[in-house]
Amino acid sequence: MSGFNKVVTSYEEALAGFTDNMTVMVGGFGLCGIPEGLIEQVNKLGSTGLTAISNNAGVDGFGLGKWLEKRQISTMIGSYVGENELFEKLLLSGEMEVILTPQGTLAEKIRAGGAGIPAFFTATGYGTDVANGKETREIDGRHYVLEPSLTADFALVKAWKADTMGNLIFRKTAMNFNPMMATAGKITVAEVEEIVEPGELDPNYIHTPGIYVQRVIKGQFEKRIEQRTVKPSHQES
Amino acid sequence: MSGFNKVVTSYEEALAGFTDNMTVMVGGFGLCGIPEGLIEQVNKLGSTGLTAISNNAGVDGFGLGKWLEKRQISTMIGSYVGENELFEKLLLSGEMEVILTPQGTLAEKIRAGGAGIPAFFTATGYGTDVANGKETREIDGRHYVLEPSLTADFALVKAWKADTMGNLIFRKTAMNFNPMMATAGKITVAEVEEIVEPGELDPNYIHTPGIYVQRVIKGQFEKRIEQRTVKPSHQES
Amino acid sequence: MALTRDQIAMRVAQELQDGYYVNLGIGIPTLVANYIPEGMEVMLQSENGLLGMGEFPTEETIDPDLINAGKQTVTAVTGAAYFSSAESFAMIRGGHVDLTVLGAFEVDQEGNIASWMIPGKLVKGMGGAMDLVAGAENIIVTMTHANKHGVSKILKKCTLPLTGAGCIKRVITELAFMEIKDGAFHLLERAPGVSVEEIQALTEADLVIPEHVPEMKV
Amino acid sequence: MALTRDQIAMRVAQELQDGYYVNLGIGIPTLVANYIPEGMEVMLQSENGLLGMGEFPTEETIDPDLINAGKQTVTAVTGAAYFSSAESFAMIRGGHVDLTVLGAFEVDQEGNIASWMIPGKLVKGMGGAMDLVAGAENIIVTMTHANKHGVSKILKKCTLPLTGAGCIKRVITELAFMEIKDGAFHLLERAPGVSVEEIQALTEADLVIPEHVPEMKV
Repeated sequence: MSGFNKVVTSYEEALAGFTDNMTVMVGGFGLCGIPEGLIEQVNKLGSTGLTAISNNAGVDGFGLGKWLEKRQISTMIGSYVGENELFEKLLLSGEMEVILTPQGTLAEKIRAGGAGIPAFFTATGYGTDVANGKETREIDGRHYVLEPSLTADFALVKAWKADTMGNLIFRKTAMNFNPMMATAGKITVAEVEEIVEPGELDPNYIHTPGIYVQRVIKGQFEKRIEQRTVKPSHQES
Repeated sequence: MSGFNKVVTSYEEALAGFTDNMTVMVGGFGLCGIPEGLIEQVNKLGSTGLTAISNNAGVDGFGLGKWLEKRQISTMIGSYVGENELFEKLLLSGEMEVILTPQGTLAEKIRAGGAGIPAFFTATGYGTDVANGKETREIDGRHYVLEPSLTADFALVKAWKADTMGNLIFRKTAMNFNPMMATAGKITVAEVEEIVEPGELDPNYIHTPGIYVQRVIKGQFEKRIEQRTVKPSHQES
Repeated sequence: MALTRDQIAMRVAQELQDGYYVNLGIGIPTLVANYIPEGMEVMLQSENGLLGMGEFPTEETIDPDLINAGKQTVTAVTGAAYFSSAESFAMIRGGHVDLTVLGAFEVDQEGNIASWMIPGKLVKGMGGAMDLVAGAENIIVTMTHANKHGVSKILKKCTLPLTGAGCIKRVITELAFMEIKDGAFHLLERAPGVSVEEIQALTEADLVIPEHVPEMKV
Repeated sequence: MALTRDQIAMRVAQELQDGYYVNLGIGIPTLVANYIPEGMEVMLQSENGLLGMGEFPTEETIDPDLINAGKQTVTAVTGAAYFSSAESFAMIRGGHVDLTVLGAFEVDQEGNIASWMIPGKLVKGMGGAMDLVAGAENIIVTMTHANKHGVSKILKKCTLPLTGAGCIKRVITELAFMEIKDGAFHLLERAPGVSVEEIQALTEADLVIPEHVPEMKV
């Protein structure tokens, strides 16, 4: 038997069961740490009516920008979107609903969803439009907003390395939303740069234990850079 | 200047400012991963009226058992206590109040405290004595209890290694409550087995970033074992 | 004949599936680890921060930094992961553990469980038990059907302080394997050689008995 | 004369203390990193998951996996740590960041701040700004005192949708350093060569002016 071997070798298998109108979380901050191949596959599938939960919405022609092109997203939940022109059009035309959520609240809502916490209070957004229609409460002299948690049918995350059992490690700031999303998907698919055997990842430094991960696929990553900022090579300070 | 050098070399410095009637979190699960020297120092200080937040309460003569001997704790918040006889006496005589808290709720209350979440809903304890006097709510057909978060004046944690800037890593199951407590103390003191220079800990695998840690001290650890369970050495399965 | 502790564990082990993440409580549940079917892979979660608990160490490999939730020294299997208590209970509370097996003093036909406190005795605390029963979808309770005086612990309504409300669906005792639904216990299997009448006699709760009650295979 | 963007950053940098963990927003706040006083150590937090942000990389060391919250490629300093967005905002929301510097469209004398949305323009989102203003004890807002038409942005009441309510205490503009307390702006310092009258003229909010208003040292 191979109860804990979660490796799949095709994107079709990786997204088996993915259908229209699902809620899907997609890891990444901007284009950093996004599951490029899984995003591509959803694009190929052409699934529509999706609720996409992702901090950002990609750029024209890359990342979630591709889903926008195919009108696959009906509701977008993110903290900073609209780095592409198409986004604005879809928003203004009413083809897409956007639920803007403060970045930290978004991260915590996802963590809470994965951790079985249905709702929590946060000061973030109190007194702003974000609190509209939400319960607020004063606790020890400060004002808070009650935020419900988020879960998803699929969580598509990008990790650096996985072992075959789905234990994941992330690299540098490509971690971002990926670990929380991995906990919050009914089916979590991890697209990774390298798959190793169990035991090759130090159990003391696993970022995401395999219990949260249902499928692992090795991807190829373009890792496009949004803001290429450099200093001259000779400057050595 | 040495703005980020958090190393102190005496337990007096490590607990400078510690006074009677404070709330203090103490890391560890049973006797595994407890800050032995810091516990000893609080015992030496003789501070009384303490509210101690710790999963367990030590054993007779070791760990928090020492605080019990000196009647230092007025309120104990933990999930499983009374591994020592003295505990029972203090409880029955009313010298000490005990607030029993489910282990996962305790862990989450501490994490929430450190993360600026004043309260959250959890299903744990619904319909039990733990929910007495607490707000409950039905969300999507399940019942939940509202749990307020916990913070402390001092958090005393035990880590494996620290760098001088207070970045911490823990080892195996000696991690337990330590990382959350590190985030929830106004002053967090980490007693560690080894102090290294900044850069020696891989920034990708820091368990507790230094921002949470105010003081670091190198300790000596007895690491007493509560339940020494072994199989015969020759049994090789 | 009534099942032994080990036989109860054996019967529970038949409920395992390949690839299950399982949390085993102290006592009989711990024994389940000894009866994992040949070739089946199961990962044990220990709520103090370990996924992939292994067997006890030898005197040579004992490590005070590596214990289980019962504070026993243990080992970790290949592919294990260590994490904080918050992460551990995120797994439990979030419903990521496939099966939880734990003991109880009493269960009742509403799915309530009492397992942590006997008034008058020293209260040591619930540890992770309340989180486990509230978080797991799939729980099997192992317990004795009655106390030594023959007083049933399979009840219409628990008498002891609860560990969790409405969360228990399956119970295995030395006499029977029962399911709780629609406000009653349903007898699924009886221990080899134990009659339905014996079970009925020691069951205070409403017990639905189908025409044919198969014997457990242990 | 009104301060330049760099001079505003220089003035903010005087508020730094050795050992501060600091989050710098996009724009003028980012420039503060260039004016950290000699010998003082400050760690920069980037809310996408980095404590210890360094300068821009070279073409040789550029790493697409290492960016800041403005999505710019950066480096990490010795002693840095990477973590998830949840951990990052736990730091912010939990009040662990010593100083947050960010820009604004408007602030008002109740401590409200509007910085993320101008109705009629495309709404891109608040990113981490709402979390930062709600979580930080110590915030400095850098902004221009008025728009190009001379309309004040230092207001009795913000007109734009808020980023946070009652959370701002200190504001630095090209003209003045002000503190908000008791429902009014208090003029602490003026830009070199800028008169109190000029500041007053461009301030719509209630402005408390002490007898002596020192010039900033930049």
